[in-house]
Amino acid sequence: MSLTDILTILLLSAGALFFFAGTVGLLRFPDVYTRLHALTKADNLGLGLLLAGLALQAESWTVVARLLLIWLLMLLASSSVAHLVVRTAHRRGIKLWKR
Amino acid sequence: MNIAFFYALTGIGLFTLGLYALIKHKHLLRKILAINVMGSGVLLVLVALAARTQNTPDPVPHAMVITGIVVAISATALALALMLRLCETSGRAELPDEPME
Amino acid sequence: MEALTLLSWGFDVTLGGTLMWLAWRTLASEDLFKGIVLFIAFGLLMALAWVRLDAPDIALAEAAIGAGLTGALLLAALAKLESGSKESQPLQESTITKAMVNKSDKQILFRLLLVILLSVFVAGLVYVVLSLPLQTIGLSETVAENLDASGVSNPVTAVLLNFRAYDTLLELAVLLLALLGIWSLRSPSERNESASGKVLDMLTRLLVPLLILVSGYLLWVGGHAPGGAFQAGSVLAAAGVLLLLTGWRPGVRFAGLALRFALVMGLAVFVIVAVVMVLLGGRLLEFPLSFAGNFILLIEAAATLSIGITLAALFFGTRPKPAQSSASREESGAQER
Amino acid sequence: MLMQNIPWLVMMIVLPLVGAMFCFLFPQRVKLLGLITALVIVVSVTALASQVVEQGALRYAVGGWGAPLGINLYVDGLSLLMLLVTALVGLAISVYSIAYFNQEKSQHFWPLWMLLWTALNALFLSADLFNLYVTLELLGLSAVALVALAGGANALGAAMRYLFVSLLGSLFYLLALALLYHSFATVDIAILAQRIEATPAVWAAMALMTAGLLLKTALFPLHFWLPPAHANAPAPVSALLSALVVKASFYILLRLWLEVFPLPNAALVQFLGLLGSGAVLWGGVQALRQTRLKMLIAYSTVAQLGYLFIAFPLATSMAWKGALYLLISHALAKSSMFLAAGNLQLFGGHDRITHLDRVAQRLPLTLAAFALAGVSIMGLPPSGGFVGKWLLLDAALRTGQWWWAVILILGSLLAAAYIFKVIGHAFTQAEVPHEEGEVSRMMEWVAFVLALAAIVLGLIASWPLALMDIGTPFNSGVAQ
Repeated sequence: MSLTDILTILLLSAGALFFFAGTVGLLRFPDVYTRLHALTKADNLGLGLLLAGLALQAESWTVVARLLLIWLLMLLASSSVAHLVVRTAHRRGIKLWKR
Repeated sequence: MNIAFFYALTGIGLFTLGLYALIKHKHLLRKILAINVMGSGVLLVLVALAARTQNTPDPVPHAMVITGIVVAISATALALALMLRLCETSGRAELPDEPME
Repeated sequence: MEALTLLSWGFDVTLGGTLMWLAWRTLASEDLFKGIVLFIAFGLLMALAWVRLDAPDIALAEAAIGAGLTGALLLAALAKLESGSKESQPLQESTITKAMVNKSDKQILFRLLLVILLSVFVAGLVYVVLSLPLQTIGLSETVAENLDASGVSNPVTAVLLNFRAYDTLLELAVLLLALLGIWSLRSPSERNESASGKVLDMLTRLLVPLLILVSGYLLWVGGHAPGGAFQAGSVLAAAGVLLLLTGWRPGVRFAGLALRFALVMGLAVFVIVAVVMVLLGGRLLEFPLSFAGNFILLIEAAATLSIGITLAALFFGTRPKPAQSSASREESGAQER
Repeated sequence: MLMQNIPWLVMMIVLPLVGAMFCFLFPQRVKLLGLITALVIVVSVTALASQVVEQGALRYAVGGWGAPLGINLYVDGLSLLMLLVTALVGLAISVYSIAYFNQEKSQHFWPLWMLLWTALNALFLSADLFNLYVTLELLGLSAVALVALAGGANALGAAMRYLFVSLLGSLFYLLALALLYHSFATVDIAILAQRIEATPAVWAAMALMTAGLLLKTALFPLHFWLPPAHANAPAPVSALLSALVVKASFYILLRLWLEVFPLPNAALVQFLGLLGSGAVLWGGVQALRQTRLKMLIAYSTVAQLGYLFIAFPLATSMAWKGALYLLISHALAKSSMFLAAGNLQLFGGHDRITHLDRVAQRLPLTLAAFALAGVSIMGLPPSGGFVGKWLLLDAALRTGQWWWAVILILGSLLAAAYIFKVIGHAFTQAEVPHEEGEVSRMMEWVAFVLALAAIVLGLIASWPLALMDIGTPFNSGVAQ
């Protein structure tokens, strides 16, 4: 179990933890706005850690470049999709949750 | 009972689930979903059993399944367009009640 | 490594179980929108199952076509369904099922009978599948032997575009047929998209060039690694769908014959190459050994373009409105019955 | 000489496909292109027929790879006759459709019709189970799109139900194909026939495939989708469906039961015969009760399909030839009937049988066509239907299963009843209150020529029967 393997396991489990946090946020939060907030934050970071862990195992630099491209695409897509969902929700008049 | 048979049984399960839903539901969109689930089930059976070969899995079922997926989306697209047209003319998203047998 | 097989078994059981559970939730959910969203998730998990079964080509196709495009088609259809029913009469699908809550016992009996019948059906199938031999060689060896004569090194592409190319030819006809059927249902009408915000425009402006690049990459890589015409075509279709969502419409010149020609090109190139082989004395779809790779790439390139445009047109739903000038010429030609 | 070395097998598939693409590309000249393609296909069928008669059954490896890996095309007497009847009926329907559809509908009809013709030709030529699946899908989707062309609410409802039935049948077929492929590592019919043995997988595959194909052939308990689909479709499309599309899945079932599943199973075969006789009786009774002409003809199709399944329990080569003969003459007669019904509906604006007498006097040629076609459907002596029924009767009596003969005769009586119910209106005088829709002479002549062909088929019985023996498809069958 070389150093990189240990690092990979650490990164992957951290990533998994963030995904778990995102899912808990999705289930626990009261309205669409806070849920989206939780999801985009936690999942993007989780994915970043996951891909970092995988990048350590990659044989060549092109694979690392592709993993980075996946992460950038994911960031771009999830943030703009979150914006679109929130815009539609707002248009449909879903109120912000107040205590 | 290796991985091939396990996914083949999942495929059969999906097929039957879809068949039950196809018969039970009256709404056309649900029937179309049911047909898609059944299609995925059959394709899963086809590829799962291909994983029984030793090293590389048998590529012929893989090519068949890709053809199956494209045929499935063509059928789904036509079904959806037909359903929308039927809704416009008959106002209901269900099949007209059974004609006199 | 006992732990590894245990772990992989754990993964398989959860994946299989989640697939069944998702399928059941998709089909039994009371709200249609939830059903469709669950169906898209089901499609993505199916892609995972394909990867687990060593079928990366199918995983690509499933994710792009099975989950992505089918999901887009379903959501678009649901939106039109609800907007349609709101104007005529508020057909609330769920209220109808609630109204039938006191289902007559005939219906319960019918459902019970159906469940019993289906469980016998499943039991029979399970017994039959388990009776199949544990190990087989299938056709993988024959494919491996003829692989170098096929002009490509990816066995699935070899089967799809050389050994069983005739199936793929007919399948392109099925795709074209679906579009013809949809266009015959409705006269060309202007589909007005809701005003897309700046964010969607920006996203599209960034993603579409990248999608076209990825589509070209998938087309090229199909020769020696998972990829190929259908996967590349569906990525191109995703770019088309994104463009259509932002309200982009094909230019006036492009809406008539040029669009029809682009749609038919994949099938046309396939048939032309096949017939040329027959004229040169070979058999239908028999590629000469030295040029097999180039011919396959040529066919795949044309097929990718046609598949991409056809799938995007399937999403669009009706024929694009031909410009007034050409429309009046076409209409004048029509003698009303 | 030139005619011989062109592989007409290939032209049969490529020509309609190219025709479909041209019809789609140039909608202004779609009628001309469609007619040219139809004529060229008929020419290539006759060339193929001469080639097959000369060289016997042909096997053609697409792509040059050969059976287990590649796909084989195979043509013998059985598929040649199906191709010939498809070409004949197809040409008649093409000529009829030129006058029937306006320019706007034609732009949609012709490409769909050409793709359906491609599917039919490819299906009758294919010797590969998965290839048959793709042709079945192409056939089903194009038939559904053509039914929906009529545009009314009940046409769309019928098309929707037809689509679900077609997809369900194809899924059963595909599941059975998966079981067969994973038992014998091939989907080629000829190789499968050598490797087949009675494992549970084969029994399940046989049951699933038969169920799927019976659903698509609309045999008696599974016939619910056929009458609305065939009655509400435009006239040339209903002629097409009843004459050719429904027969294609029967052809596959016949091919499978003759070559792939020749396991001796008296129970299943008797069951099919039972369903067939149920179809004959139920279809006949329902046809009698119909008030709309096209529904009557559609139920007549359900009944006539029943006859074809009565050949299964008889299972001698004479019985199979009788069923095939019945199939061909039904294709000609039924398409002529639907075209005649289309003329009557176009002229009178409705197809209620009770008010038919106003229309019948104005269209003598159409009613003559209907009557001639009725002669073949009833199976009266000079017609092809008579030859088919005679062969079935002879086989039934020869194998001592006399009860099938009783069913055949009862069916003929029922057929006579519902045909005369319609023709009777030709003799009652009635004035013509409504303004007539104009029906072109060409449409009437097409219906008449088709009906005449069904009659002539009975007179030249020896030639098709000889043709059926090429490649001996029948005696390798389930002959006890």
